[in-house]
Amino acid sequence: MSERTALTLACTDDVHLAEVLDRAQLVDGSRVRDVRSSSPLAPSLAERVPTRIPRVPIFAILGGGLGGLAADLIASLTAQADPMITGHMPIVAAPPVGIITYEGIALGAVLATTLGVLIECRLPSSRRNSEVASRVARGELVVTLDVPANAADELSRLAEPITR
Amino acid sequence: MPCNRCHTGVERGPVAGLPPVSLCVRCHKRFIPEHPEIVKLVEMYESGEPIRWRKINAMPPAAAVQFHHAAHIKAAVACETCHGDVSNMTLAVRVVNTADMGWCVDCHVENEASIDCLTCHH
Amino acid sequence: MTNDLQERENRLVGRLSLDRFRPGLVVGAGLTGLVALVFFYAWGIQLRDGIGVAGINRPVFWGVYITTFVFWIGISHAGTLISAILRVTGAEWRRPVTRCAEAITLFALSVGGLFPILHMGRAWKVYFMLPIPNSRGLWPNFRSPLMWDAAAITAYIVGSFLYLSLPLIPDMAILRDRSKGWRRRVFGLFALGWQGSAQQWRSLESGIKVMAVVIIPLAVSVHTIVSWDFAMTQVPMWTSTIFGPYFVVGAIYSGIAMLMIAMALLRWGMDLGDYLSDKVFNNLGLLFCAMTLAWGYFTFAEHLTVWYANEVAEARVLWSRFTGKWAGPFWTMVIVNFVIPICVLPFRWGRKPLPTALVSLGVLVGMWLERFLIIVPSLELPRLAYTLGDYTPSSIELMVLIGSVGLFAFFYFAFTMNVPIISVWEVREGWEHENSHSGAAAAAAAPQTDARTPEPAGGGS
Amino acid sequence: MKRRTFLKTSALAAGASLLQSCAEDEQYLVQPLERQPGRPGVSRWLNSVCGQCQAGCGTRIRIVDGDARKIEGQPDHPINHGGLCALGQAGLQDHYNPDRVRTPLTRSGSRGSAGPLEELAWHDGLAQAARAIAAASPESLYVVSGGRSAYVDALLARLTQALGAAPPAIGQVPGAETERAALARILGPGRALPAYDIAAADYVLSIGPAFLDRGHQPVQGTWAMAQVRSATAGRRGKLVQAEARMSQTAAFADEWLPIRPGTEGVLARAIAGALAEGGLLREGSQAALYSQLFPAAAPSIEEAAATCDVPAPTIARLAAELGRADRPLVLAGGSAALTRNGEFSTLAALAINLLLAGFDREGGVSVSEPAAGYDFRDLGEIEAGARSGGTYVVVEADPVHTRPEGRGWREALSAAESVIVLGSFIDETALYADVLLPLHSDIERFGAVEASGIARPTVSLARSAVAPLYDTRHPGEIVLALGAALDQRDALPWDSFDAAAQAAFDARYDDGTGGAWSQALDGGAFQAERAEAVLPEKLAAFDGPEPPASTADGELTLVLFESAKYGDGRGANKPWLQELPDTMTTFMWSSWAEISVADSQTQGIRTGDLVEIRSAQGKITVPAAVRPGARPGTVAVPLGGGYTDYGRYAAERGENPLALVGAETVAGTTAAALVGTGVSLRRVGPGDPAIYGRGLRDAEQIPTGWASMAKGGDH
Amino acid sequence: MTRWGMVVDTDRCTGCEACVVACAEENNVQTVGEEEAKKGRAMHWLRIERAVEGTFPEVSVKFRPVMCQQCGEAPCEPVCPVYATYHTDEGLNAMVYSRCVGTRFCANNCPYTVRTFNWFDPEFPEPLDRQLNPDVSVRVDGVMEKCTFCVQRIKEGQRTAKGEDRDVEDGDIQPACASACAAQVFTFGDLEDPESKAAKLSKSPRARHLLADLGTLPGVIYLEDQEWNPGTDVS
Repeated sequence: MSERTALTLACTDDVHLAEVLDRAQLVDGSRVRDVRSSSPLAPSLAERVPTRIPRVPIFAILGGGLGGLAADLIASLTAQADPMITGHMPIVAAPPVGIITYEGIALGAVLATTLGVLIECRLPSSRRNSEVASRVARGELVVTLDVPANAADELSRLAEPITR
Repeated sequence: MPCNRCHTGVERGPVAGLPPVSLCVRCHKRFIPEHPEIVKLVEMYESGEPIRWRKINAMPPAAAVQFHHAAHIKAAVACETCHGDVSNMTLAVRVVNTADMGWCVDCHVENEASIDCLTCHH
Repeated sequence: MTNDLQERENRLVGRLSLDRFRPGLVVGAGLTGLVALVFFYAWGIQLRDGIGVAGINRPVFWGVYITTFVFWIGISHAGTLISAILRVTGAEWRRPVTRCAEAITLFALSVGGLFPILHMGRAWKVYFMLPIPNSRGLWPNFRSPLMWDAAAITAYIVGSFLYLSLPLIPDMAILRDRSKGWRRRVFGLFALGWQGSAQQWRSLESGIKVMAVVIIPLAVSVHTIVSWDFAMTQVPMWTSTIFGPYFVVGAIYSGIAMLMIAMALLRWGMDLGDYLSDKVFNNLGLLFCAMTLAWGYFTFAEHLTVWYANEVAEARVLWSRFTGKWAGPFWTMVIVNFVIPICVLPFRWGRKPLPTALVSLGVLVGMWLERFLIIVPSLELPRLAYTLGDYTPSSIELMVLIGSVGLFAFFYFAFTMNVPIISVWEVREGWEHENSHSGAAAAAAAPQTDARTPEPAGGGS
Repeated sequence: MKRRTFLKTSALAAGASLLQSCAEDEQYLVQPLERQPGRPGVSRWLNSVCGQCQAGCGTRIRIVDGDARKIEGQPDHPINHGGLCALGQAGLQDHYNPDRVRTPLTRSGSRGSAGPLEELAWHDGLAQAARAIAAASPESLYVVSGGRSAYVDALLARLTQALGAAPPAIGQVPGAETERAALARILGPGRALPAYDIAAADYVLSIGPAFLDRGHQPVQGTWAMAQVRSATAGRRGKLVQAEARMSQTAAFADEWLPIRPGTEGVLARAIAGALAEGGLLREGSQAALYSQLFPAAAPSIEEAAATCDVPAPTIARLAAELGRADRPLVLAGGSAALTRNGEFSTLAALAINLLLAGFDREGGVSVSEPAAGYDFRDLGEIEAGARSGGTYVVVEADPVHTRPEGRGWREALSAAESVIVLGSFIDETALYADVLLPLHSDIERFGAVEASGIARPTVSLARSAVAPLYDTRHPGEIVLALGAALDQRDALPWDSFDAAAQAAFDARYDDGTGGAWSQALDGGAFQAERAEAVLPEKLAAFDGPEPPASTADGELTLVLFESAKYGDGRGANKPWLQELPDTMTTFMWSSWAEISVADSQTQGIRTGDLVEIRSAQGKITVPAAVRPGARPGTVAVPLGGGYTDYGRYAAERGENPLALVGAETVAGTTAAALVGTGVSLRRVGPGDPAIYGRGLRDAEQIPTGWASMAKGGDH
Repeated sequence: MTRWGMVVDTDRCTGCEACVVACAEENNVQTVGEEEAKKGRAMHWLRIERAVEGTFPEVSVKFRPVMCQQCGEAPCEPVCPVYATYHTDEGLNAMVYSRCVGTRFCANNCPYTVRTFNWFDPEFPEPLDRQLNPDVSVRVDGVMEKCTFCVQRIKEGQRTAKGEDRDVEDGDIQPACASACAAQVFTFGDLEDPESKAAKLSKSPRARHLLADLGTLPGVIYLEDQEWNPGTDVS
């Protein structure tokens, strides 16, 4: 198998990017690695870039469960730690504990969601490429292709390659 | 020398109390009368000037706590438990942080004394 | 097209102009900062002399402090809740609104959260209310609605902060890449090294969606629990089953009012008319109008039941509101909260920035009065008529009230100075959606790209 | 976290440097030189005698570490049976009052002003006092006593007698003079007070006296009414109160007759007539004596109804109930004795007991002999006499404040040659003192009080309960010392007050064994057998003025009364009592004017508004208390307000209603007429009095329900 | 098991207010002064309510001493976030000053408005401070307080009984108000001891709870006024 090369091209806009992707498809063995943009890609393009399904919802559910459990324990155990009778209420009264648990779930969920997002995005990270970044900031769409070396030049003609 | 020799109230009442200066003087006339502090004491007594003792184990007023000595003595709690070995102190120091309720509670729990808040706080 | 997209983004970032010194904002922050000092001054006096410097007495143990607490917590429902609802429903016009709304939430909560501490007789003992292990072996009493409050507000303030921060990351990246020197470093810090890869966008958006779903029930629970501080008691006209929804509706109502005012000020002060456009005002105005009706409905229901049942203790309170010493404030509330909005908001002209802002001002006053009228008359007229009270706020209480407004405004100014008050990437995404609606244009444009000659290699490097 | 640290942190945030950190709370134990009585921290209860009024209740003082902490009634004391009144409870604030006079003082400035007063050594003070007395001519030596202890007064009497001066004038419960006079008309000359056996009665008609508010025996009265009403007594007795003002007694009563002030006598006569005509006389009824006393035909029930403003059927029913009751009792005097025709009213009421066979029976009327046979006179006698110059010795009394403005005490004392005051506070009389000799408080002194107005002669005795706080003395000791200084040794041979008291006691009560005294001293009280009230064969017809003193048209009738918390004003310097919400009006820290709903509406007066009350004598401005229970046409104001000085708690609070009262006396006596002055009322403007439960406005009108939709429910 | 309670015979109350002073004296209740009193901040733990009915001349007044009702199911207790007020196993509605943070929620939720609050630190100008009861803590500013049934006297009574190896007998313990009252309006005792005077009186047909319909199950029982009935009264 001939050696491959990673090619980073800067496209001016969605249409241009779409065209590049079309071409890249014709080259067999070429793969789209990633597209960087200063705002989310249009759905039609996004689906052509291979991405994993984020596991953020799972984080949220787990976090909610943990938070709820913790809150429930705090509310019920502390009540039993010093069982003081107030207004003839049960020491561990279901409704208040329920309310505290509810808040615990919410708190756990939001925290876990944030954590999930950071993990899924590999943030915080220090990997920076000022060239790419400044182009993205200029509104260009930077696509990184994984193509056979021989196809590189041809594709490079479609859009301006970014040297690394 | 037993504490209650001078702190006479300790078995019968809420506070141990201090001896009247006359009592201190009566003994110290005989024991170490030349000790500068004792000389000062005798002078104060003769000049009829009462002494202001600094309270070492003072409860902070905001703690709103009532401590009954006699009850504890009756329960065979030694003075040293709270006051430390005063007899070997030249200057009395606070050995137990009386403001730390946890310390009281632990002791009450060990000895199965009441831990109802009102027992002390009223 | 991109260049045109980029043009628009440049213009927007220019308007936000975070790299320039803006006297308006600085002066605003300075002035409101001074007012905020009044808050701390008054609180200092109270801590030194005792809670007695407030006008509260027996039996009116709660007064302006709790009123203002409920008021700010209510305001906080502007942002997060509204923006969450709009995000979940995918309302396109939300895009420029969300951030300035969420900011309101965060700061209203921070200010409101101070009041429960401020109104305590011994604020320095506030840690008694935290579940931290201690030698006393004592814990807070989670059977108390105040502890529910503590839990709910904590969760809500954390949630709102994160919900505000997540969408901020890409904007920080944008600013980082657009600015130089120390600004670049600072923004870089907050951007967390965001690169805008497809994966990141996808994860971020799913995160925001999840968050939005979690935040809505949380926000609802917060003000419900605040209402339960009252509804759990035996106090006449407090122990009411509809207090939960009643308070939530009131909260959203006052929240929108505050948002309207903030938007109007931003629009004029920072020339953001193109983004906080009449369309936005119009849509939000419709929501505002709906809340007016909802609030009116709840208020009517609340008073009707008491009036009809005519139970002695509650009737006393009711009549002291209707015809008694509180008639003035009560009818003022009815007018500014219902009559005026209902005469203005249903009409298109009434949903323009200026009218809505004016209506909103009235609503803010009215909603504060509503909370005051829920708290004070009931406490003045306990069941045993022998200890009737009366209450007039003291100067300290009023200073705290005014100071808290200053504190909130100060936070908001400071935020606007340092953070894009409009979410740049979301707005841009909006524009793209607009374009991609005309997909044909894009297809037609495709062939031309053949002829495009690439710039000389390395031209960009 | 301490407030301090919290302040620091928040101060940081606020940048408020004005916050000072609180002082470190260090505690000290001051060690006494010699052993103190009692164990540290352990409470001892010692008997004492309440000296707040003349009643002589027995008290027990709780003492911890040498300080008195609590006053309570002696459980089995014959007078108060374990109870006390608010005034008595507050006795400790007499003892610990921050404004107490701590050393003898002498005046270097002009009289009538607080200063400058200079401290004085006791022997100098006594010498100065003795010199002044010696210098005075006997006929111009006026001795005035508050009458707190009969045994002190007895010593004063001996001193004046020895000096050849007039006997001491004793300040008394308002109306007492008249009650004495009335009783004398039935039992023949003497100075006994009528005493009532309320506890044993089953039907009590009180025409005038608010005997539960204050009066001769407030605590015993309260205890007695509990007996009358107690379910344990099988049948619950009834109390009917005929009084112009709704006092606490009237409120407590089963039935209240809001009678027109000054017409009590007419009601009494009508009831008597109804008893006689209704054939309701019982065995032992003294109908003959009654008709000798009142030869004229009794007014008909209808006439009386018209005069007294009490429905005729009510009068008839009362007569019937009285006639049928087992042990009916009619109380006389009190407010009825304070009108200008007070003697008639009191006598007429008292005389009903003749028809009820009420003298000398269980649950009836008997006499209370004046204490340990000494001679005294009424304050009025001094006021009536022409006074120029003169030397005044005032013992535990404040005539300047407690006597009507028209009695001219200020002028008299300003013009006096010298004024010697024995008292514990700088009250309005002390402001005129040349020498002020400070006294022990009740619990510091050897207590010896002979009760008045109680059926069985009773002496309360107790030793000093606590060591004196300051350089003060027992009034008795001072009198003895003065006697010695004036070399009246043979008149006052004792060298201590308790010796003198014992001599007086033994002279009257000792059965020869001498045990009574020591028993009483340990037990707290001695009680003798009931004094016989021997009815004479024949009675002289009453010749005093009968017609009620009516006030001019359009004017309101002023009713002055002793409130349960101020008394005649002595309670005004005690913070507990000042902050005590008056039971009927809930006023605190001020005096007030009770106005009827009707009168308030004509002038648009609301509770709390300031009203000006003006009489021929003067005017006062006090907050109004609109009361459903107030009788239209009357304005009731409590005594004891408006001190110019009497310590920080009393000074400048409310106003003194006696400024409205002139020199009018109760006809036939020298007693001041405190009820019946004609006054006019004017709303000055809104006021801001301290009222407990301030929402209570406009006679308890609170908006409820649909009715207030029309009315407008302002509370 | 003990349930401290008090029976109040309103038929005997003359409104003399000796109990009110006695309470302040026993429990170191601060005097707030005129200005504070005007604001409605008087601190009495015990008040004499007077109910006025009718219009002149048919006016009737009833007196009713009202103190903390020591509710069995107290509304004030559960709302406290820090357990500063709770229920003891002797049926007392306890108030722990040093735990109180001053949210004043309990006072709002007390249907009898018997709780009072220390708005400022108390002042006892020398030598009034020498009167203070050493068995009762002086409250600092910012804490709630209320009638405690004179818990210090209860503790003292129990300590004495324990010292003499016996149970507390009925009548051993008297709150300050009860011992001050000349009319014996108050009867204090253990409601669960069928032999106690208080328990017996609480069975009386005249026995009522204040605001009974709220179901707070007070430990204070009021005996209603009784009418004078000529039928039984006059022979």
